[in-house]
Amino acid sequence: MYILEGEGVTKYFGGLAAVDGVDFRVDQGEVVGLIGPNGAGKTTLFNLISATYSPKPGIIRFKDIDITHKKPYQICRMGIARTFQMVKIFGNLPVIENVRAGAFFGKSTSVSSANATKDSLELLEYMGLSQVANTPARDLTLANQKRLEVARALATKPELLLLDEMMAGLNQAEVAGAMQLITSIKDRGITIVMIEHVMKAIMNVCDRIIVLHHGKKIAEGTPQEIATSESVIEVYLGEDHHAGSE
Amino acid sequence: MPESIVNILDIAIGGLLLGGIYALIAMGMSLQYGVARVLNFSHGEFIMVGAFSTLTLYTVVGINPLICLVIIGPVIFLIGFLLHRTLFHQLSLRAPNADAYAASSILASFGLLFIIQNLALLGWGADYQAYTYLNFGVSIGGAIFSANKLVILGFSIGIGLIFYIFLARTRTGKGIRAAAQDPATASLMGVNINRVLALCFGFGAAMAGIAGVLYSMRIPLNPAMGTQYTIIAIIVIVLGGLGSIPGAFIGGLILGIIGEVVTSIDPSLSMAAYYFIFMLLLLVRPKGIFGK
Amino acid sequence: MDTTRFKSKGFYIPGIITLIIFAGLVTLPLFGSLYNVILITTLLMYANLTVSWVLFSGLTGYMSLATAAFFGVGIYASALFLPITGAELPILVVVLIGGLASSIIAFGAGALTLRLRGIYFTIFTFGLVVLIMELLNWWELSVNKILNRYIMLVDNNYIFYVMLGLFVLVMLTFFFIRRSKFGLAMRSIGENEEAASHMGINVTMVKIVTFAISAFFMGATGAIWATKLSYINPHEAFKVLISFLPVLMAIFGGMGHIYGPVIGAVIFAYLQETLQTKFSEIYMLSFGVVLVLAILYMPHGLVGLIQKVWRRISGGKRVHT
Amino acid sequence: MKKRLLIILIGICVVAMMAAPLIMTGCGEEKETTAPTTQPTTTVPEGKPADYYTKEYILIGASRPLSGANAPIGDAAYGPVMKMWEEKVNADGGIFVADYDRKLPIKFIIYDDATDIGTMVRLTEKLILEDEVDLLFSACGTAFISAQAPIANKYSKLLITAEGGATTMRESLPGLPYVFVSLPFSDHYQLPVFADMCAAKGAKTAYIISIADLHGVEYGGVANMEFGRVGIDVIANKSVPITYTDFSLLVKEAKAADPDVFCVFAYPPIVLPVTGEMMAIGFNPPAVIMGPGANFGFYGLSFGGDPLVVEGVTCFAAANSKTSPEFAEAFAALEELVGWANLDWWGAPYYLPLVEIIEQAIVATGTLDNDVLRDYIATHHFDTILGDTYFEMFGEGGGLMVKETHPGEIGQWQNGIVEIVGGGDWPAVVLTSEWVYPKPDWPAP
Amino acid sequence: MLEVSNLNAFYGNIHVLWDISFTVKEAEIFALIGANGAGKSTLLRAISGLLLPASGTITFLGQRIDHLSSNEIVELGLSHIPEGRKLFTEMSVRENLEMGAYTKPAWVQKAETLKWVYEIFPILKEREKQLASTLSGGEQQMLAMGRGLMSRPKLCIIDEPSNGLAPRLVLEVFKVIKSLRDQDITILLVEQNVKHTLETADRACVLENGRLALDGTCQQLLDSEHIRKAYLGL
Repeated sequence: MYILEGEGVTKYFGGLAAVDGVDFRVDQGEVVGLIGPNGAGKTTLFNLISATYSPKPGIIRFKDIDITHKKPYQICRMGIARTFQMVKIFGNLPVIENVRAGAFFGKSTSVSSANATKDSLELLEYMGLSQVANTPARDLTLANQKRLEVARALATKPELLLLDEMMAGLNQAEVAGAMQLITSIKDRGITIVMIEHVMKAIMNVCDRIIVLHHGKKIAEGTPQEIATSESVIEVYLGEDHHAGSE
Repeated sequence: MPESIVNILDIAIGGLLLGGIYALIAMGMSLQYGVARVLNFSHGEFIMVGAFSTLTLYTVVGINPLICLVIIGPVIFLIGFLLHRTLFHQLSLRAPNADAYAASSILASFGLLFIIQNLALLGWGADYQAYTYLNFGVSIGGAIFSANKLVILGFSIGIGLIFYIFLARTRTGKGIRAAAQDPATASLMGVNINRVLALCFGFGAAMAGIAGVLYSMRIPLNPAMGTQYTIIAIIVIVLGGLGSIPGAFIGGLILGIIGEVVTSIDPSLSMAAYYFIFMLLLLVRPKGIFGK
Repeated sequence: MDTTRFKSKGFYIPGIITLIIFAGLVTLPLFGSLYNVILITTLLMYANLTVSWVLFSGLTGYMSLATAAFFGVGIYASALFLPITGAELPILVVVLIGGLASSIIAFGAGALTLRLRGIYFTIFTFGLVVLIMELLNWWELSVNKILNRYIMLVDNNYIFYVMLGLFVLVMLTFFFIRRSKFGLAMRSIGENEEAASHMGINVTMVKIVTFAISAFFMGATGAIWATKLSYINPHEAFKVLISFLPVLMAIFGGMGHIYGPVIGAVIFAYLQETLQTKFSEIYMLSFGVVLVLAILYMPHGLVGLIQKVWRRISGGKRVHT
Repeated sequence: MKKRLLIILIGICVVAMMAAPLIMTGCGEEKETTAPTTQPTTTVPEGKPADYYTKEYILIGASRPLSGANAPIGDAAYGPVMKMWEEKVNADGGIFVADYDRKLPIKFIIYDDATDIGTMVRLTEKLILEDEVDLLFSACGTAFISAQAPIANKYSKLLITAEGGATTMRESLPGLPYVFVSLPFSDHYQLPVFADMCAAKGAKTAYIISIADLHGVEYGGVANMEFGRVGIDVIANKSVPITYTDFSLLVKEAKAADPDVFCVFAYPPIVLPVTGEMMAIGFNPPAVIMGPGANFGFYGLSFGGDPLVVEGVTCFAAANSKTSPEFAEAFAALEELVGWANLDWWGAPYYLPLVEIIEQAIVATGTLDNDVLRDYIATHHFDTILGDTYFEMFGEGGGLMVKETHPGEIGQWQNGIVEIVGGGDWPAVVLTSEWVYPKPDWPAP
Repeated sequence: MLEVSNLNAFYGNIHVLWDISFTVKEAEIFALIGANGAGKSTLLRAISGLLLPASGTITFLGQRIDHLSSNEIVELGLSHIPEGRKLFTEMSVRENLEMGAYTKPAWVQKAETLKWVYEIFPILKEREKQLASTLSGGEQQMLAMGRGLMSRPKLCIIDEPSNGLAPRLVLEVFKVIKSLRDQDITILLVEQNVKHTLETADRACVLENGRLALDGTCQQLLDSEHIRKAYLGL
């Protein structure tokens, strides 16, 4: 059983196919990277998995359950959490409330207020955000806002976590921290699918990489396979075989 | 001609004429919303001011209402321009985001409604006043329509066309269109956004004023009359797609025809029909008939 | 803002003040003049509408102009069930009916419209008021052939207590919702609806339920308010201005704090009364000017202003709010 | 810590807000109770009111639509009558009140209800409870009076109403002993008289447009009945929403129906455009009755500034300058105050006697006690501008100015003024001209 | 030509740019590179007047421009071709170009300029009457650049021109940029495509987390260990 599986997932905007017949499979416990040039359809694919849109045509299954026509909140309660390319934190709420919101609603079973608070404080500790627990989220640095988004997603106790460009805009040290974080989340037994442009992170963290281009899947494989794949180099890495940042 | 054809003509042409009035009322509001992003609830008050000014100029000074257009239009334009430069510009500076500006500008325009209405009350008094102009019948294919209505439709089309050409052809017009689509990029092209927004607010106000000048030939005036036209304008611009000027024009015509058809069936349902269509459209096609 | 929940000590003093105010209000008819009771009933009516409005719009960020519709439905409930002769239902039951009828309409309207965003939602709710009014007018005129309805006059003190009771209820609801899981969901929606839905919040359900709760209080307030009017018709029951006043009052008071809308409503309504009686010739003018100035210079309302002044006094140190 | 202080501050503000009115009234009450003690040397004579020495004027309160939709109505007729009376009485030194053994000038408190019933109700209670007015003058419009009447009644305040009358109000009068209605309304001899007039001229068909509110529904309904009584066939009875603005199609349909009598029971925003449209398309039925609105000077001036244009339009009207020398004087005075455009030949003749009735009742009873005044007005005849004026009482309830005091019911524009052309055959009726039927053509543009 | 010194800027409450200083010399291609979110676009917005800097100065042709509005800055001869093209999608290709010549001096000679732009981008002439929204991605980028040139700029800021373009088109775009430099138009280029950029530009600086990390000639940067590791993946 795959934890996540897509068959012929397609999404048109106007007349244009943003995602075009993509098949994908994600195993339990894997870290899968999703790469491709801007406009390749990576975020759209995330939006399809997390039910912002419904694929048409195409089927998406989560642990063998068809989730093609579910609503975002149902998807979340089933155990898929996500972050956003442009951070979408609740800026005017204190950091702790952001996480508590995730803790409260992420699961279909009801959570007591005390438990939600306890879990949230633990998560903030884990993410290194305890000092700013009562600060309005909008006052955090970008790196911390991104961590907060991850914390909020983790608060929903997901089995699958979708990370959308988590490293974008982070400096070297922060990228290193984020990579560590991803590894440690993986160690908690959470499967991760991540969109990322920072190649160093992708190459080091991912077990497997899927490459999208113009909405189509053009390659899939281990980081080594991808780094040497002719077609990937052609469209993405640059024609002279160097893994340049796009 | 057989009577039924005359009747259909009555409804069809009558609807167009009524629609011409609605279009005139709505175009200015559409412009103000489409470019300046102000849903101006005091729009009707500008109509009222235009109408009262005409009445005063015509009955006291003896200036022909059509000449009043040339006087009142620019004056109200200036008022609108300055209002945007001061009040709404300040609001936009203070608003943290577009939604906050939308809300605060609605409320400010509501405040303006009160202020203008009270000033009119102090200046012109509360009583009904009216005059009529060009109030004689003109026959179109056997159906008779009052001349002032034809004049209003003419001006409505004329103003719509002139403005359309202005937007399509002139430098400022293109600047306005660009600003409506993407203010930041337009300013990168050299468009002085603040000036263009104020211009548009002024043009919108002037159109309301002109609508008031023209419509005052037909209706009795009092300071509280504006609100119902604001509501009609809102219906029309939703019908035509918020912010679209051709939409407002055609939306006005469509509403006019709907109005005449419903009136011919049961006049007491006419206003309810307007609101019903308007809300149905909002649900089915919030972007309006012509929205993309 | 809501950090107080972790410091329960902070509740004593405001709690005591609230109790004192409450005690003062409960005993008002004993020591206040009858007109004071009437005036404060009016202020409470506005406070009820404003807090109900903030309950939905303030928290979720959807600006509703449907207040007059729900208020009017409440008024009409009274007109139907508390006629001047032959009223058979107890007043409190009618108040309940008014509230329920409003929330049913809100539930339906909400299910239809809450997918509209921003200005479209606002315009729709605005249209709802006039549509209900026109349809009702048509119905009364063509079907019932009754346009004017007389409502039983009720003792002013009784109205006051019902209004006060509703006020306490709406405040408690607001207070507990704000502090509850549900309130957190609403504020999440207000902050970022998309993120909220991806965190397991059933945004549609939360919005509709809140819309209905807020409409309940508006309707109930309308139902008891109607007994003061003694006579209504559709045009008088559904006044568009009633849709705008709570918005203005909430902004005037400031929505950042639970007391903001109450203070806004009370001061605003009192100001309105003063202007109408002391400067009746220029009532609208001064009202409009106050409105524009308030929007321009008090973006966070009276409470924001007080907080700002307070910060100045307390040595200019920044306080996180 | 600071947050807590802040909350306290806010709390104090709320308390202050709540307490402010209490303190203010507290002070007010104090002043009033201490007032007599400031004159310790004199005690109030037996049987005289407590403010025997301190009363400065007769306080009259009214909640009027100074702004909003009803402002034009409130500003046109009744307001000026009040103003005129105030000037006249005060120039004379006031009204002699026996209770005080001296003349007391009158003073008005007028609040703006902004054409809102809720506000009007509250302001009425403020006038009664807070300002303690001696007399309450009526609000404007049938709906508003309908709401005000039960309240005046509840506080035992005499309420002689002006701009409003309806069969529904008459129905509720038996339960409202303090309420007196002066303005005639649909079946109160206006439409019966008009129907008889039409029948006498041989009219066969009628077409009715009425506004979709209380006024329109009632007039439309009664007209239906009355035309039926005299054998006139009502072809259509169309009702239009208050906010509707274009009447071309309606007028055309009416024209196509070719009625003998065309009725428009609506307000000026409808009456004026309908008239304009009739002129434009040349719809000229033998009889055209319109109102309220056509009974004002401005109606005549609205179509090119010359009232000759509306020659032959019929309206509701009670009296004009020709009715009597008193009316000539009164209309001249009113014209000076508000201009010819705001003269009202229907309302003013009934508002003018109201103040006379009140004044005479005060002088006769020597008191401002509303119960005494009410009983006096209920049981006495008055000599007013209308002549012998009195109210028909409904059992223990309120009163309705009887038709016998009406100088006329129906008016018609003739030679630029409204002539009184119809009014039954009761004693007070003074017709100033013959009803012209069919009406002359509209003048060519 | 353009001098930025000690520039600080905020986005809401977030401090985005920290003490940025650099200069662009006449008739060169100066590149600004850095990761997504490093603050490049914010810097450009500050230069072209869309964002008011908190402190620091920006001088263009000897004139302080940090408190001018963007329309005034365009008139001085600084054109900003924004990221994501930002075309006026409801206008035709030609109208978009005309918008580029909105400033009064440029408007007068727009016919002439148009010819020149059509020479650089012949495809735009073919598409003249089409709505901008109907163009392909590459054509849209060309239109955006053409529009930016219509104001006859002395300095052209180009933000992420290769974004979302196929490799063949990327090369094309860089060729055009070089040819502009050869026509004495100074270019301030912002790119994520570090390799291409450094091969095209004369000098460059690197923005990291809102701070200037490195600057120098392109060759220096290409040789720098930091760049090779962080941006070229070598």
